[in-house]
Amino acid sequence: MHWWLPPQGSTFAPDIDYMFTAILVITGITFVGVELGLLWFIFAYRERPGRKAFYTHGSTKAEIIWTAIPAVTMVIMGIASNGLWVKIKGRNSVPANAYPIGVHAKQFEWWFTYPGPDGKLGRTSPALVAKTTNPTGLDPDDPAGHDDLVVRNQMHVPVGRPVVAYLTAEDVIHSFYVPEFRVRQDVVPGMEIKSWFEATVPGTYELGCSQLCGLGHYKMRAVVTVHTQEDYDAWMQRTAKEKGEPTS
Amino acid sequence: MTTVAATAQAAHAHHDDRSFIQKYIFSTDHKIIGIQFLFLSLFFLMVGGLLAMQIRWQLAYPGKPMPLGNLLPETMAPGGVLLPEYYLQLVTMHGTFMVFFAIMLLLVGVYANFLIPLKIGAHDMAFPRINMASFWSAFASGIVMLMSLFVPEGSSRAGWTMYVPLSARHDYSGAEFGQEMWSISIILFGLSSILGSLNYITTVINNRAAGMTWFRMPLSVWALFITAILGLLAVPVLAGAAIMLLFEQILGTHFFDPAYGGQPILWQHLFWFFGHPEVYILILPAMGMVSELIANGSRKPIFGYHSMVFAIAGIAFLGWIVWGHHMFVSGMNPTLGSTFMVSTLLIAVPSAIKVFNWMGTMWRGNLRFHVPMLHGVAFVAMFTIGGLSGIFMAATPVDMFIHDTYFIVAHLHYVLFGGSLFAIFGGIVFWYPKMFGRMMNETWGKIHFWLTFIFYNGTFFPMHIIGMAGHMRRLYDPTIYDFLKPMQPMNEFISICAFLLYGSQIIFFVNFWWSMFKGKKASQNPWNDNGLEWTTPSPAPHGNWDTLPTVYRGPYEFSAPGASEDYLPQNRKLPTDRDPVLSPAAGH
Amino acid sequence: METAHKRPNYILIWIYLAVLTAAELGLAFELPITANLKLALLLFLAVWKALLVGLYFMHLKFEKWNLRMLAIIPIPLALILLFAGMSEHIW
Amino acid sequence: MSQAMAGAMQPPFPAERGIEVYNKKLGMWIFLASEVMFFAALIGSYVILRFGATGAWAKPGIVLSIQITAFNTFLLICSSVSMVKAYAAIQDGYQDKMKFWLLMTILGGACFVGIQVYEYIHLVEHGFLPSGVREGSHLAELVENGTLPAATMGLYGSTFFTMTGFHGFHVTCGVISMLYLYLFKALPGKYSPQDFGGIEVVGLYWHFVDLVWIILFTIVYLV
Repeated sequence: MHWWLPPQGSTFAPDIDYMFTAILVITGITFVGVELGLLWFIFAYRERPGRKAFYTHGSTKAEIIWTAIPAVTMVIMGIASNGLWVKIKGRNSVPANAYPIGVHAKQFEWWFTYPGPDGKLGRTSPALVAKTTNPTGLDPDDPAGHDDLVVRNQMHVPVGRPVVAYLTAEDVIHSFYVPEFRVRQDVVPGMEIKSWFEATVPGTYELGCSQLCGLGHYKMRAVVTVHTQEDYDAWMQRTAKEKGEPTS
Repeated sequence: MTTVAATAQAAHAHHDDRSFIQKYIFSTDHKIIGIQFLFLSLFFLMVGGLLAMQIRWQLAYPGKPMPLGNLLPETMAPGGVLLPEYYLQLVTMHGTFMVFFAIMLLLVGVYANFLIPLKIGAHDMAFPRINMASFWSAFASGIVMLMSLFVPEGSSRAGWTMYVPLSARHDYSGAEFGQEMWSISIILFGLSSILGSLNYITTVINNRAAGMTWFRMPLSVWALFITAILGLLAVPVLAGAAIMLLFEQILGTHFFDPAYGGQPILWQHLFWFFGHPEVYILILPAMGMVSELIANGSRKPIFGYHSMVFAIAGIAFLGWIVWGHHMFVSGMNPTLGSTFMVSTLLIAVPSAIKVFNWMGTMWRGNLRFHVPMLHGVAFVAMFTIGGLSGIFMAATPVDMFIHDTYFIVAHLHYVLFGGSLFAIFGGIVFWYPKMFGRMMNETWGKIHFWLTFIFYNGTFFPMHIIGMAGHMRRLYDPTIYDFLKPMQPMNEFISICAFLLYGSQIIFFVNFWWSMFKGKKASQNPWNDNGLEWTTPSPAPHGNWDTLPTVYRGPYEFSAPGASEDYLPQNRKLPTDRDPVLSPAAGH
Repeated sequence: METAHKRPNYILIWIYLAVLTAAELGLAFELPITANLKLALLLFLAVWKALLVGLYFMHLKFEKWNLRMLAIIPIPLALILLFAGMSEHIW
Repeated sequence: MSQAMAGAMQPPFPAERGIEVYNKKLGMWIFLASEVMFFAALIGSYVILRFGATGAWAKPGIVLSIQITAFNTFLLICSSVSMVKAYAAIQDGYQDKMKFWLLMTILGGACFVGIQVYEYIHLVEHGFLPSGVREGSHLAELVENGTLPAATMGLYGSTFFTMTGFHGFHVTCGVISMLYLYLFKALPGKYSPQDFGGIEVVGLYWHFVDLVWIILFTIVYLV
């Protein structure tokens, strides 16, 4: 039984957890204050014979205080979160040296495309998708795609290196979610969305679909393996050999 | 016109010669329509809860035959084991029933209808026949939605948010008729809601009694008025979107079909542009009612009446520019994400004002813990949790992690159950004498309250914890994931609490029906309250008053110095009060 | 019954509307102006016509401020929805 | 507030409280506010979809006939004027004039609906459907030879039929309610300079429908 957030597995995790904890502390103090206050009032001002309530319509001073304090807190929180948000999802947030992996979601499986030796993903097009021969719709006319490796339900990423996932969906909206990485991004048909992260701890994790996508939503699961760079290269070579020419 | 109608209604109050059907079925009396809405929405509350119980069974004991499950047809649960397609129908219909047909009808249908004319001192709504049409289209809409569970392939399976393309195509979701019936039902519901809203707004603006100025209106009327504005402007957007979804299904249009240049995100924008004001439609009336309950229970004027009104208006205004916080990870423009984050965080400010003002109302009061007051205080305590957990989601980076997990489920139930439903229960007990002329049983009311309060927290608080651990929503079988397996004991605990919670509601329903016939006869003003509704007999007669009351003060003059009792009705004329000036054309 | 304001000349408004419609039709042809200018002109004419109908036929010009407010409130909301939806395509 | 100002543009009904606008008229304005949001959803979707479309949009005048619709627009404008003339007539107490102008409005509205139905039939015959262009139709040929863009025709059909269809539905409702007023209120002489709420309220709805058409005509047919 987990009583806290999942283990931290990416560079985002410490920042997001810090943010979470900070909000938890602020809201926790408010929560305890309000609930204790309520209990105190319930006890101290319970009805007793002969008592009469204190007749007042309010206090402008008190109201200004409890308007201003939340307002200031919220503005600070907004500014703090926005910096992190821009770093994770902002328009130009993807680092230039990020390693590209194509992630193609369909009912109810994940297909991962690895760029091969040239380090580039081939062009894909929804029109070219064929169920068994070309599950991600790689374009045979694009030379960058000839060495691409297409693997089902297994994501392999190198540790300590920014990875950018090019998310595409074939049918309905899915959502790319690895709890340990604290990364979640909906995968929308008709759009190619970039989502990046940097894994920090080698190991095996689970990738789940977190947007209702149909009957098999609950089992739309993939395994994420974080390797050291050497292991990753070895895995890549082994898989390429097994697969032969992955496409066309 | 009005005066003629008024005289006619006044005459009715003495001599009611309407037939049974006119009186109770196709009635134009706002009180009867409110009670009709009450029965309808309580029915849907029960059905929605029953669906939730099945969801909870499946989550706690995935794949095990459900007790009584073999009563369900083979297409839903062969041998009592729920099918994935039925599970998705349960998830979808639980959300739809609860949001649209239970809570929204309870708050807006029941309380707006019943309370607005009684509280502002009017004989009836501005448009009684439109009011009746509003009820019957809601009824038709509810029937269509309910029937959709029983058509071939069952009801919609796309979640109550109906994200496209899943909801738009049969080969994606596997539901055809059920999906179309969802759209049709929502269009009918939209019609009902718009007709209701325009009625409430007109009534509040034009039909207030003499002396009932804007700032002498009870907070519940303020909240219902502003809610009606939200509904008036938000629901047509949903109706438009539902029409597009329906055409997508039956005419083969391409609004949301990316293969033809359509945009799935557009649906989310339209849906949440309606959906977020909808969230406030589901909580603002509850806030208004709780203000009444707490002021009455504390025997004290509401703390900061004006700022309460401005907070309601502020929440309603901000409600229009925050819908994007449902879409932070949807692939929406991230700059919009920043904008929506700031506006969302700002909503915490008026919400905080309200919570502190309720506490200020209780401060140095003379707290009388009748059942409505218990529910009111529970509302404040639970809404605080729901409001504070909302801050986690407003912060975009944190939302990226907890979005679509049980943390969200916990949050929304803390607002909608811990908030709205507690206020609704409190409100039913409070205005029950005015509806049926009898009191609900106090002891059983208290037992129901405590059981509900305990099991409710047992059900929903642990959801925060499994949500933090990453438990996703809408999973048919969470044990598929290795990292969710350790959470199964917690899921079981939640489910057991949920069953007990549902069981506790039986007490309320029995109390509700029993009291209707056997309850203690209610006096005219059993709670010693100030509102105008307590100046007419219980139950209120057709037409409410023979001569409309005149209002001399605000609604919360409890424990005023110099008054003989600890309350001072709005219409009681003290020697120092002057009559409101009414020129023939202008009457404020 | 006396109305407090001078009744507008409805026929004149009608002529206005007809002329503006004709102008719009003229803009529908191929013209030596950029597409954006054409769009702006067409929208300008449409809003002008809509305003004429709203202000004179629906008497908004002669109503009190609170009724005018009622008519105006939905417009910013509609624009917010429109621009948020459009902003999806410019980032 | 002076008596004259308060009575501005209102029938001298018994005074009602609030903003001194009688209930029916206030209710209609509130209803129109919700109608604005309804059309905002439909028109907004069209604008957003068209703005975000990857390909070009069909040029005006190829699929839809501008001439017929321009005439239809003119017809609707005329019916708006006749409605306001009916309103002015009853304000001044001219029963016959009011009946005449109301009838003209009904005729104008009915013609508008008729022409729209004709237009729809014509479009469907040529292969323009809510789902796009029908295979093997005249328009399919135009798509093939490049006169019409293939990529956006689906959206074009979807948005066109939804927007104009719902506008047409509103016009039809307007015609029906005016017919009701004409037969059961105007002909029996129930309106007077003291009581003409029905004419004013339905008139407001009618002008609103006209106003929506003005916008639709521009952005659907001309842009």
